[in-house]
Amino acid sequence: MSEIDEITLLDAYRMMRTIRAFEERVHEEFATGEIPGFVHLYAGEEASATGVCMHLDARDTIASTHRGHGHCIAKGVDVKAMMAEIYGRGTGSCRGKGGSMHIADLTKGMLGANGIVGGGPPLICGTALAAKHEGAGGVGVAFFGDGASNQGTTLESLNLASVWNLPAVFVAENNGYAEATSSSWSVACDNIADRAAAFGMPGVIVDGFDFFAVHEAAGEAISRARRGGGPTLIEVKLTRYFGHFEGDQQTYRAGEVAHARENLDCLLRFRTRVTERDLLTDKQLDAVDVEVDALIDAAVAEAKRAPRPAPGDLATDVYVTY
Amino acid sequence: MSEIDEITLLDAYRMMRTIRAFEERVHEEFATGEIPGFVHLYAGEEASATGVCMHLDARDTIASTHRGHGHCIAKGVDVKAMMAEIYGRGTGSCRGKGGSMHIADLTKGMLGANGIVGGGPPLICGTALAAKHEGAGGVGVAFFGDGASNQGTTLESLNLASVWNLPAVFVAENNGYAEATSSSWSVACDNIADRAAAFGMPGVIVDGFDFFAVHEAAGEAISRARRGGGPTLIEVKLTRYFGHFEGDQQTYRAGEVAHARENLDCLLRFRTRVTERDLLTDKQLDAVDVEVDALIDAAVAEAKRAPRPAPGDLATDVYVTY
Amino acid sequence: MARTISYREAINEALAQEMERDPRVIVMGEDNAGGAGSPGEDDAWGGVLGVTKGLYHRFPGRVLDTPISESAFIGAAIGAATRGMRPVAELMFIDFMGVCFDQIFNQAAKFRYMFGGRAITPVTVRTMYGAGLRAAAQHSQSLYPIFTHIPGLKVVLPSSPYEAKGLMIQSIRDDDPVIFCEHKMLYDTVGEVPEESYAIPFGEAGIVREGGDVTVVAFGRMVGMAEQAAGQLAGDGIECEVIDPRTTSPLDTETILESVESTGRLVVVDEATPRCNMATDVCALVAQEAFGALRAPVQMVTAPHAPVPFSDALEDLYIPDPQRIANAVKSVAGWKR
Amino acid sequence: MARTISYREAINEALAQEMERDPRVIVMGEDNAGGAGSPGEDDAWGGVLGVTKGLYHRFPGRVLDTPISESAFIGAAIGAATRGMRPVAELMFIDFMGVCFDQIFNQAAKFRYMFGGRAITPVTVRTMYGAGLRAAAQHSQSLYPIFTHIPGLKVVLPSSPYEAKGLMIQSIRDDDPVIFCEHKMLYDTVGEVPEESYAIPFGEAGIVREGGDVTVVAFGRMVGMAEQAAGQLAGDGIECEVIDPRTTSPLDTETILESVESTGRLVVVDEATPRCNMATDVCALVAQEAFGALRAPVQMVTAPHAPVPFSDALEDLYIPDPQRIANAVKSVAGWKR
Ligand SMILES: Cc1ncc(C[n+]2csc(CCOP(=O)(O)OP(=O)(O)O)c2C)c(N)n1
Ligand SMILES: Cc1ncc(C[n+]2csc(CCOP(=O)(O)OP(=O)(O)O)c2C)c(N)n1
Ligand SMILES: [Mg+2]
Ligand SMILES: [Mg+2]
Repeated sequence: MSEIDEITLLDAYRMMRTIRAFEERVHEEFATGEIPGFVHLYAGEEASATGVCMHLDARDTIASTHRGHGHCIAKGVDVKAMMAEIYGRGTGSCRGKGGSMHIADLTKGMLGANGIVGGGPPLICGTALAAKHEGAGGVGVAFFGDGASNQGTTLESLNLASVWNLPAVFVAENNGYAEATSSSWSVACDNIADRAAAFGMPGVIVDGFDFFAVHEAAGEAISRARRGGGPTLIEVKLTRYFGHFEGDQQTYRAGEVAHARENLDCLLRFRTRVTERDLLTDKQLDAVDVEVDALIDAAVAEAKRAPRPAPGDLATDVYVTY
Repeated sequence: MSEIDEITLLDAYRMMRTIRAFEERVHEEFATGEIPGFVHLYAGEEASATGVCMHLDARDTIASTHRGHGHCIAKGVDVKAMMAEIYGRGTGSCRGKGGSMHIADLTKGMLGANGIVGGGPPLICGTALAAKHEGAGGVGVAFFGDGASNQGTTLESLNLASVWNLPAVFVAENNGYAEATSSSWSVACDNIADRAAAFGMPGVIVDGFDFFAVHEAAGEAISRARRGGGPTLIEVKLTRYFGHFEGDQQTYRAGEVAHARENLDCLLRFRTRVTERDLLTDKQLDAVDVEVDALIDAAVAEAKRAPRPAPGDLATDVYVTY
Repeated sequence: MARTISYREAINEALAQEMERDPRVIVMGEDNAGGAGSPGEDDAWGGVLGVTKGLYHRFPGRVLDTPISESAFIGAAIGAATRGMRPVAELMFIDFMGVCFDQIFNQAAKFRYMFGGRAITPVTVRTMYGAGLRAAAQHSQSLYPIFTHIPGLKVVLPSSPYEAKGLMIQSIRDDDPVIFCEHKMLYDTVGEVPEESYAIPFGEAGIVREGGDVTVVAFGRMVGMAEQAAGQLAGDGIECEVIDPRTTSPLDTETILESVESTGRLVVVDEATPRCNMATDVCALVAQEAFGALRAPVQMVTAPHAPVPFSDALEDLYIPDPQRIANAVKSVAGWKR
Repeated sequence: MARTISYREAINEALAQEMERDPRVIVMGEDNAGGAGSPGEDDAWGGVLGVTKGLYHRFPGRVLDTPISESAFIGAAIGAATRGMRPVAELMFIDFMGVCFDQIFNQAAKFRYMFGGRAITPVTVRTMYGAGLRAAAQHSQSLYPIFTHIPGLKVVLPSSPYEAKGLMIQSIRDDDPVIFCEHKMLYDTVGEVPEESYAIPFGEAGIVREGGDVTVVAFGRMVGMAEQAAGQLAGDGIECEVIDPRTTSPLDTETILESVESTGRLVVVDEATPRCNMATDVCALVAQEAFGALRAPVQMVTAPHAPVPFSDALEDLYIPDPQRIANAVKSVAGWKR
């Protein structure tokens, strides 16, 4: 932990805090009825996206899931454009055509949230392949959930990545549930990380409430991938703070969330750790909070004011040429 | 081995010998140009289908692959109807509509050869589920190849079988190749059996040239399944004697086949073992050979004489009612 | 006795009645039993939109949860069907067909033919289709033309609670594989539904409105849109015959052709994208079989050749609506060579 | 300079020339490199029917073998395409689409739209379709109508070696995802093909025979069948205009409509099964857009609504042939109200 410098620590905190504030705010705004569609929030899982993406740069790509806001923010997608997208506005990341489940920014190496469970891992085999051909040390990271770890497309991607010796990292975010189905039931082995051996790659388990643990494990996997050492499967154990999607009453897991929020929360733990060890001050962190909250306020305000897509956009952007 | 009685041993020999004679004969007949389509021969792998299917009865089901003749014969599908099917005749198992890649007999619990790699394992989850609901101790067995062990549909079926605690057995027949692609390259772990752990089930490796080894391992897995103990993955290591399909020149594996035929052949090993231990006599076995050869001769002769399907059959059998 | 219930309730009731009647009927899908047994949860989810809710406790051991592995569990439903069960598997959104299509179209659909008529596979795949929920490109498609294309499948598109119940009962009893397509925007629509069990036969269209000027064939949710358009048009003196085929495979070609023989004019309304869809299917049928009666160009009212957009501003334009249908009807009603 | 080469060789040459020209082009598929490096094998397989043979040693590191996991490697091709590569992935038989369709239709096809126009995905999926090889129900389908249905995909059906080369070159250079459908029965057909590199634009039909009596639109292998039929019919005094659209998406509607405007008669020949296929697509188009010109019912010549049978006795009946096409043409040529 001592190797992480002050600026990096502040960046990490800002990233996690931005995700949290973004998600808490979308949760509130959704309740007003103004945000349409299916929205899956990432609050509680911030240390995962952040711990991984802090290691990534312009060479690198990530693929995400239906629960994609955190990954997008961590990979540098513009927060205001994201908010506008969630509101279905023409100023959104996808000009209002994608929505929460499809926020993407290819210029940032962010291949998209994905409405298909298990949709991302195959794509990351491809971006990792492209990175390998390019030879500049780029890596591809696929984020996916415990539920997705049972999908054949995910499993066969692990094998392909290994066979092709790709610079890829597979991050299984095990938040205990796929919708209302418990991962302890749906995943037939003890840990998702145990599946790594079936595909000839190392498997690692990390505490997803601990930024530092994620950061360290991801750092190792990513640098091995950059060096040509092949893929890794990292299982991050964590909890989502909201329902599967907005509207889910969560009757299936009474109490769990409150416990996690109070005792395990990644932001709280980060703050305690960095202030106790005098790496950052509460004042520094509070300043970030203020900055972030202002950014989110502005993002919401601008999104609400932004125009909807024009009728003429309906059937454009289907092809480059047709 | 001593538990296997004489009649069972003779049956096993007859089964293996029937498969061998069938396949050698199809190989010859294919060369004459009279057999149409893609034909994948099972010669060399007889101990696998036989060692497994000797344990099965009318409650039980199997699903097979493109290389399905051996599994069909071992599950009791009529050999003459099979041959007629391969010739595309109206008297065939599928009345000439299926051909080599789709021979089936649901009345025998044989769910079909299958032209789709990885097509069988999901289906066997279903027959095993039906058997479980029926409660009569039936099991489902999915045979598949090393190539198929990389297909997502196969992998996710292992998980489902485990999660549902199904009376299922997964038999991975690792003959070293998927077409011309070596399994040592395409399977990212050392043994396919290693994948069992990823899905919470036991994994076993057996020598596929040794009927007794297969028989024992399959017996354990099947009786555990019958008792409600859940699925098993068995990897059977073996070699196919002919090309991937008829017509394949096999330039990619010079010498391997001759070595296997001379030193490992399951029929030769079976004969040596049962005669050395005085379980069966050469005379008994020779009598089976004569019987089997006559059966195959008759099957080919009848197939050649049999009528093709009638034009009116073209669009029948699509639905039960429409 | 009929009472007013929703489309969702109608499907649920059909499932319950068939499960009651026939022990071979089982139900499976993601979160069909999800959450059951947890503290705080007194029922299972009954699927993401609750269509199978209430069945879990009522039919112990016959409502199965599944991991997210559609090939495996849809395949399992198919395999179980070959062994005499009558499984109803939920493919949550029809958009997810891409991860399990092989089991549906190469396995279930082809067994009977490939095996020379020696198989029956009475599986029902329930699935949710259609736009309108702001669910964007991967959760809003109307992919039934793809299933309709495949020989060996039957494809069902109930347009009302009454149809939903009767067609679901028929689907379960039918000996062929059935793709039962539920429109997500119809779940909360209500209508009169008999309490008793009844089956609506496949391949028999409903004539939801009679009229002599223009034949309007509409599918699923579009039936209601077409009825609205017909209502408006009646005010303008144009009488539409609105036909709801109920199933796209088999298709009741007779009712459609007969109607066109008398009206001479055809509009087909299909929520699917326009290429190789049901609109082309019905128009081509009529142009081949009833050309002599046609007195105007056929008209297709469909979604554009584009994925479903997220923004409400675009999605509302994407879905065929009564206005576009009325315009199409007017253009053929007034057509002169 | 043109010489006579086969359809297989034409595709191979197109791949080689594009790989030469553009280092971003890579090729992948099952056994594309299979067997390479084994003792006794001096080349790689180049795919199961050898279409990519010879490329492995010529372009080191750019011809990739794949495990049997179509979702993963087709998805990988798509992912690589988003990063500037121009991958050509082989889906061995089009029948196998069912295990990887999601990556094609929900990912590649929709990226551009879902991402608001901010993506290009220049991937080419080469795949083998069609009946005739006695390969039965799971290896003989003509599933291009399904791909044509999907907005965001381009679908290519070369009918000759000349088209195969030019359309493959265009496919690789095209910035959209392309499904390139090779008919397995055409691999050994030969024809004149220029040695130089050339691209045939998409959406521009070829008029392979001019004629004023009946418009015959045929796809892929059916183009040759239609030409044969047209040859026979010319003897009977019926002149067909045979149109080869080359691509089903985009479709050159203009050429088709113009032809029907002049002939007033249309026959469409499609090897696919009859529901929601290209025959319905083209017939519906014409019945909507050129109704005023139509002087007879449209006719569709297709496979039956059945899986492809194994036995040669049935398969030969299954595939549309010149005789059936000629009969259809005659029925519309002689049609009287
Ligand atoms: C192929 C497919 N099947 C099912 C779904 C519906 N679905 C969306 S999210 C989800 C649960 C995913 O669980 P997990 O992978 O654990 O991710 P989490 O939601 O917990 O982040 C399901 C079943 C889908 N989108 N795609
Ligand atoms: C989904 C799918 N992909 C590819 C193929 C083509 N194919 C048929 S058999 C085969 C090799 C199978 O290898 P393996 O599973 O090891 O079985 P084996 O042939 O060795 O018995 C391939 C690639 C197919 N039939 N289905
Ligand atoms: Mg989860
Ligand atoms: Mg093999």
